[in-house]
Amino acid sequence: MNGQYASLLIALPLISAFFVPLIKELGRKAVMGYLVMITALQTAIAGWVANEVYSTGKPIIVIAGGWKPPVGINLYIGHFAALFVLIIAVISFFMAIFSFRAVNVEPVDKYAMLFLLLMLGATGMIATGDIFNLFVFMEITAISAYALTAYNKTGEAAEASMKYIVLGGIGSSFFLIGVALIYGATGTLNMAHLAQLAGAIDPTVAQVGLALIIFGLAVEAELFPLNAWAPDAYQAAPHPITVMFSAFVVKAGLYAIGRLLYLFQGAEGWSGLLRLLVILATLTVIVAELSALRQKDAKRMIAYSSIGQVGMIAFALALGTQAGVSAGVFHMVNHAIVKALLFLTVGYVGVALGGTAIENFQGLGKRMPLTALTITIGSLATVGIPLFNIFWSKIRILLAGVEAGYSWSVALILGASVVEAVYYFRLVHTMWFVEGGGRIRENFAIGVIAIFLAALIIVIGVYPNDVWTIVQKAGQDLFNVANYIKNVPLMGVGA
Amino acid sequence: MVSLLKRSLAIISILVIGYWLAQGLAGVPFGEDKMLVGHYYLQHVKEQTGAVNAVTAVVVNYRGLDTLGEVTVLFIASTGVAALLWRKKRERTAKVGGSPVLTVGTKFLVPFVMLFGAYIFIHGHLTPGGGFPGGATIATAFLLLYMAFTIYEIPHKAFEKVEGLAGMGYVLVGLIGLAIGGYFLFDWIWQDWQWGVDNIGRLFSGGFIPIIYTIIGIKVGTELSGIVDNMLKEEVRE
Amino acid sequence: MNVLSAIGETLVLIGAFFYVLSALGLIRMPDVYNRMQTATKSATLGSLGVLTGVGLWAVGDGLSWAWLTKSIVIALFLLLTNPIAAHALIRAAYKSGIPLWEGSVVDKYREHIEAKEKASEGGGEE
Amino acid sequence: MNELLIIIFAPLLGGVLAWALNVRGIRELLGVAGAAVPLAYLVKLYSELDASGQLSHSIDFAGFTFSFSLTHLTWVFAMIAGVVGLASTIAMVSTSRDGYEWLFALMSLTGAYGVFLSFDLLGFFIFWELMTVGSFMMVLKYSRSAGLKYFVLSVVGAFAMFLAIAKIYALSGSFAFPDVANAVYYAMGRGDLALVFGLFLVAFGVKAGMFPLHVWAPDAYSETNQSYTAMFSGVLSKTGVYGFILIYMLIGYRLMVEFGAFRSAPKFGYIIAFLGGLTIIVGGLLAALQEDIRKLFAYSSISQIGYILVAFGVGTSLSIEAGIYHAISHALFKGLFFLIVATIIYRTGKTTFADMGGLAEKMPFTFAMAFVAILSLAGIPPMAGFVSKWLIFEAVISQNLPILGGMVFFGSAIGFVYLIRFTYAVWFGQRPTDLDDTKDAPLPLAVAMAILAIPNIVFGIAPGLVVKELNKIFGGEIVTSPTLWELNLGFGRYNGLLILVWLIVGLLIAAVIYFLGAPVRKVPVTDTYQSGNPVTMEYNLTIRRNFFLPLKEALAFWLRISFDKLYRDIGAWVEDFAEVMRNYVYNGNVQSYAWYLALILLILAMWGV
Amino acid sequence: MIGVNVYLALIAIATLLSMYRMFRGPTTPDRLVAVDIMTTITTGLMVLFALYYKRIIFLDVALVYAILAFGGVIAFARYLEGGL
Amino acid sequence: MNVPDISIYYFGAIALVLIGLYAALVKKNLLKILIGLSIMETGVNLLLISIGYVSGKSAPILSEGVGPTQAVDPIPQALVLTAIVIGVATTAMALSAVVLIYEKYRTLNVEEIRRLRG
Amino acid sequence: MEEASKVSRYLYTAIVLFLIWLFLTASLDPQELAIGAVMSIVVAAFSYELFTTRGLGNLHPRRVAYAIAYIPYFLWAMIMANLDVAYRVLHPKRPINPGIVECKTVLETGAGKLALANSITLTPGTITLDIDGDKYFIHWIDVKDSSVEGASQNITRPFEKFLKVIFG
Ligand code: NA
Ligand code: NA
Repeated sequence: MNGQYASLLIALPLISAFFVPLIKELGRKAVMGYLVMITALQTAIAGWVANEVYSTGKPIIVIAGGWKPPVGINLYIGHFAALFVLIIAVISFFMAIFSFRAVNVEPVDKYAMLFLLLMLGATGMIATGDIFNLFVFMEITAISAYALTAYNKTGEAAEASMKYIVLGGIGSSFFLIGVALIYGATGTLNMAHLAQLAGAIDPTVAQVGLALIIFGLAVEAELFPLNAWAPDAYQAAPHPITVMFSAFVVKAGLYAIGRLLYLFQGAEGWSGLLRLLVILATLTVIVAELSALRQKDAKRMIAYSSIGQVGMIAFALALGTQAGVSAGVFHMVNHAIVKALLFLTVGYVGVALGGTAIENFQGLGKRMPLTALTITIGSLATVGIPLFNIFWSKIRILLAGVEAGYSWSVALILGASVVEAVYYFRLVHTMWFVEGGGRIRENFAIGVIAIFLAALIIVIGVYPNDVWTIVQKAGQDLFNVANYIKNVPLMGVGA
Repeated sequence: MVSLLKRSLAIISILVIGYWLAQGLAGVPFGEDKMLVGHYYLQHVKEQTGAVNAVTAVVVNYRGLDTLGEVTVLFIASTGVAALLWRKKRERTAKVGGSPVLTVGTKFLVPFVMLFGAYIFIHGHLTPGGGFPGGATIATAFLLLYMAFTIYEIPHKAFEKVEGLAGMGYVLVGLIGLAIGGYFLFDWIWQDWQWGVDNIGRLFSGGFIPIIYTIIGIKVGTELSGIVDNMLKEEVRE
Repeated sequence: MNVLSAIGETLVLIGAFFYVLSALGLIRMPDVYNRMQTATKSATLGSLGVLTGVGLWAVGDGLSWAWLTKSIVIALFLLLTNPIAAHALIRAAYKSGIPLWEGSVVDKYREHIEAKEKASEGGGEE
Repeated sequence: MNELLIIIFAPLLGGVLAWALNVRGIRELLGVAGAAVPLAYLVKLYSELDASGQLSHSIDFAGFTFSFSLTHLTWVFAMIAGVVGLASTIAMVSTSRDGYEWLFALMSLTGAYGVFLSFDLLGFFIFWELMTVGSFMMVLKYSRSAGLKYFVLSVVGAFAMFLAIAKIYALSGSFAFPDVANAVYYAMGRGDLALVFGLFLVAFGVKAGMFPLHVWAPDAYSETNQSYTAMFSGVLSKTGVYGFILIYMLIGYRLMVEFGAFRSAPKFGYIIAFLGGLTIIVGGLLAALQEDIRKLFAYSSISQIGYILVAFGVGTSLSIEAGIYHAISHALFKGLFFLIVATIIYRTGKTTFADMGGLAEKMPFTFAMAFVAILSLAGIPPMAGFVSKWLIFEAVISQNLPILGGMVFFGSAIGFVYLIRFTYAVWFGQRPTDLDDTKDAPLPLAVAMAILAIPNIVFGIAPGLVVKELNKIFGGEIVTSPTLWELNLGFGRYNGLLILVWLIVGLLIAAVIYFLGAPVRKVPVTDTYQSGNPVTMEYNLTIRRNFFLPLKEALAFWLRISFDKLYRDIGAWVEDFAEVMRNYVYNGNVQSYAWYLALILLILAMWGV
Repeated sequence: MIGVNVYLALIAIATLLSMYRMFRGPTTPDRLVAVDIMTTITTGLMVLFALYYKRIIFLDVALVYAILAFGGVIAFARYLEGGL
Repeated sequence: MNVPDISIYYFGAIALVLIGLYAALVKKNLLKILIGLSIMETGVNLLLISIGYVSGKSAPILSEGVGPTQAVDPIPQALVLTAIVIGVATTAMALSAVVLIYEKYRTLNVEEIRRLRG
Repeated sequence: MEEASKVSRYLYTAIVLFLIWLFLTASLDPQELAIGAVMSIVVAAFSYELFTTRGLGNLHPRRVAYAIAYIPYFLWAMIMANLDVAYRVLHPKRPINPGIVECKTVLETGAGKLALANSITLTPGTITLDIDGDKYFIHWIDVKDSSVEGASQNITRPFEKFLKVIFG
């Protein structure tokens, strides 16, 4: 099959979202079923694309409109994008199933549309090879995220959404200023082309432009202190959406930071920016973990934990080494799985027991044993215990950190990890060793998903080799800019 | 006091930030020709897309994916607004009816405004118009109806469906391009069928631009009207 | 330079003059009602002048007739909408409680509204 | 599959199966098998090891190379794990009730094997973590606070170790011990070296229970299945001890070169030794003050580890060999003690002295085991404990380190103090009436105790057995052993057999006197006499209650200095700080958040221009 | 005769004057009237610009502007009197 | 410290951005903050357009005698079209969030809209 | 008030729209004409019910003639109005005497009322403030007669002659 058909990754969610108004009269079940079906289809396409990329070893360059870059916009579905598009699709598929049980607030047809478009946005962000197109997809992601954050229509939801909008709005404005500067200096928007020209950009323009671009993305990537919107949004959003936020929306932002950072590594002021990012990332980890420590709401607690992990990924990506990038990508994958599991199960507890306050978790081990077990697995994995997937990526990140000369930062991150260990310890203890209420029947489908994710955590934890091979390739994709430029069929324009 | 401090801090901050931005901007002097890809567009736009308006060619052809995204963004906004303001039962918030001057005036204006909206998106490849301003103009017609008549409501269901169909239409055009020309959003009408090649500068040219702009115009018109509709209603509690 | 352009330019000149006049009225009149009085009229006439003027001038300079027809469409549009807008604004001003200028001599509208309110109250009691 | 990997993973496999099947009977069988298989393999590999000197294996996994190696040194430590682990799991047949305990107990055993057999730092770290997790889960089930304390300190230790490992890795690009030692020796800077040493000290100190990082141990050792505690204290703490040997192996030379020696001990070793001495004293004193037998042995265990640290710190071949010997005997007698405690609790349900007494009569076998353990711990010949303590004492004295010598000596004295109380209060004297129908140890516990008691005696009588193995580690005659019974240090000798003979003679005489002497008269519990004062419960200084209260009062000032409390305060401070910080940073006001953005822009502006 | 730029300047002055009222107020309707007048004048300005650059395409822009501005003014007016 | 030499258009664009930012930093009323955001967006759009401008050249519509060499850069204009629509969409979303907030909190003061914190 | 047939109304709307299209494009290019026709027809379909009640009846020659005659009349009035404005604005003393008066109209159709109201607004010193049935409330910058009859005579009558015929 022609590689151009990878554009279905964009086309399918779009056309399906547009189709929803035509079936909304069929009722909630039909809409939700439709959502499951489309996400399954998307998973199939993403699977095909990933297989294509990994078996040929070459990226798929989707050329929109048949206009060769840099004249037209291209999608670059390399090892990274192929992997993450698949993750996005799979997680979305699971969350579509979860939505059946978790989303009862009307209007579900709107929910389904926004859901699909959130998925689309993240997919596009990861796939695109054009910096302004990245902005467009970022806004698709962000605006659907704004809407979904407020979807429950409570005061808190609206408040969270508003904070997200204000911060996201400021961020995207400055991002665009950065794009404007870089465009003004180069006359092109294509990423590969920009990478070619990066070294020749006027130093001041490069510094300011790149800093602004990274600043804008850092808001989406939840770097401290630009992440103040995140805990609120995570807490207020419908549970499946929280999963998507943590599993891939923030990852898309992180990816964008990583991608642009390395594309512009020829530009002036680059290493200074890296250093600043390392500092911010370290602070992100510390502040987030400390903030999670005494939370009374499990969902918010895990939200902070997620931010902490994100900080760690950002740290890895900002190290400027191949080892760091690969480790960061590995952590992205692992964190997507683990946090998907945690938010799924915690959200499910919220649905089943009417809230995610920590008290609701008392005696969960007896009340909802499967859920409690999977939460436990997720918690242990997050803490970074051996035989769970995160362990491998975490040590790789920290090793890479020390290797890159950031021992102090690694020490601080380790210190924060102690804190993380403590609050997860409390959660686990509350679930298993505190008395709670009576037994509750657990939902079959959600149980299957949870078990699948938990099994994945352990399988990767026990046998990380294959995944490591894959993420190494994905990391290469991100780090090796020369290869990136080579792979994009740039046509000559102008002189 | 706090407020004064805050204001002063804010002013100092924005001055520093502004100074920094200005430093960056000094590196891309105003009025200087900074085009690289832009030159290519200007040189080739007519023969490659059939559009006289290079901006349109960029919007619909060269950077069509952006525009598809842009359409999507607006769709998200309309959906999001509808989702947030959704209530079991809602009706118009208006308390005071419009005067006969306004109502009659609106009746006269609406057809004209609609026609002009259509004019704008149909001529998008020739003039500065396009789907978005055209759609916005059409939405203005509906806005006027809302202003004049306190009980007026757009036909929601039909509008939603039209909105969805238009969006699907856009993607379908892209997919037809994929099927015919091998690329998503490929302008097969111009590049494969070469319709209107001897018509450049006249209406029947520009490949699929008029089609896409018509779709966008309809979509934007219905979407913005939908947003207006949602904003002008409130919950009725029983 | 021909007759059409000359007429056109004259019209533009007149129109520009009325624009300025309109703005002056906006500044000089004592309250919103009187500002509206003066500004709307001259702005509309100014537009008529400038628009048809530009149309004629362009045609006179050898540009296409479309200049004239389009200008006329815009001019007609403004001719229709400006008074409507002015009317809507003055009504809004009145209904939002902006008092008439202290030098005003009569307010029939107030009497009318009060009478109407009384009538509807009476109707409610029946 | 490679035998080393079987040794390491057999327990975990057994544990996972036991947990998954969770059928009574099969569960126990699987669990014990999981602990027995490695032991069997260790025994089997003995001759191979003797022939080749080192058995190695390495695998590529997760993008890293993991090496495993069985050397004479690791064989000894693995054997400790094998024997004590087996005894402990057999005892668990009696005391454990669910699959959960089997899983995590055996997981920790796998961890311990992994730690001992790993020949690279990463594998070492991973198994270390695995071991910690397993043991932590065992504690968590019994007590939240003990679990949390253990957990936090372990995590701190593990992270310290990780940071050190990362530092080394950044330098050497490899985790393998030989590469590491090389890289450290040739390339590590002074500051990094000191840092790595400090980090290792913390990491291994926590696990070994070194003062002042010991605070987790008393709670954790007592708040879990006591059969498991045998393994916990007997095996797991030895991984910490083993870690100190690793310090010598990996960075010792460089440390010596860089920081030199104080007196005859290397300076860095003196730190270890001094902390070890403090550990002896603090552990011993606190052991004496306990009213709960579990706690008593927990502190006692800490105190005994102190000996090992002192020995390692002195840093001569002799002292290290002595330390390893003590590691062996400590595992044996402390494991035995905890099994005895397990038996007592299993049969009586009591844990404090106040509730016990006169059990010797009801539990003769257990008492006999206790007798062996007491002698061994107290360092009375001809038990293993005597030999190792004697070696340590000789090693310290021979290096002219009087302060350390004094500490070691004090430790022995205080050991007597608490052992006397245990001996009398539990086994002799008045028996509370509710203990009247107490039965002796159940079979599994009895077998388990026997497994540990026998080598206690054998290694005391025939120290040559041990010394022969230990000499192989150093590749020379560190301690000469003319016969199996004899040890010769050049400046001191020991003959286990001779002492045994004398002991038997002595016992015979004592027996004669006992049977010829006055008959024993039974008195009621209330028939006590104390300086004419009525006995109140508050100041009841019978041997079962507050026996060492005067000591406690004398030490009141020092007891107020509690590292436990210090850590708690730090924890509380961190929590309060976290709370204040998050309420301040995430204050809910979107405008503040906008200011954060502006702040970052400002920083970028300052940074860039 | 005089030339387009002079008219442009004249109209620009008118725009600025109406802007004064917009900022000055004092009431909301005052500002709105100013905005209304300003948009009308700006429409004229755009048309004149079209002539200045000799580009008819700007006439379309002017008409769109006039339509949107009218819609906006009406919306504000209706808002003021509670007609939304 | 040398004063950067930038054109009045850039200056205006930056000024708009900063005024918007100032509103977001200082104004307590949520709507005013959102207006600030809109002003920022406008500034950014103006900046984009200004960057594409080439002195003495005309709109890139190649009719009425304007050839490829007489036109300004069409790309920024296309980008701005997109950016404007995105701005509108954001504003619409923000306004509906504000409607919800006002419904639940009965205030638009950002200092009182902070149920989610810590 | 008679309502014309749907066809008549529809055709009228389409014709007017097509005329506007012609003005907008000012082109006789068959492509433009074709699309213009299509668009007029489509838009008319949506809007004819709003746009007219009388349909083709609006094109009665008498009405058209009056309408054409009204243009200069109205323009004249408007220019007068502006001179009046100029006088009041530029006069240093700002000679005004404002107030709201009531007028009555004989016009019945909405279109007629709108035309009247707009005419009033654009001519000397008056702005339509509100309409209620046949009552016009007018802000008059220089009130000369505050009675209904007097005001009507002054303000509405002059236009009604024409508008009555054009719009009915
Ligand atoms: Na266009
Ligand atoms: Na107007």
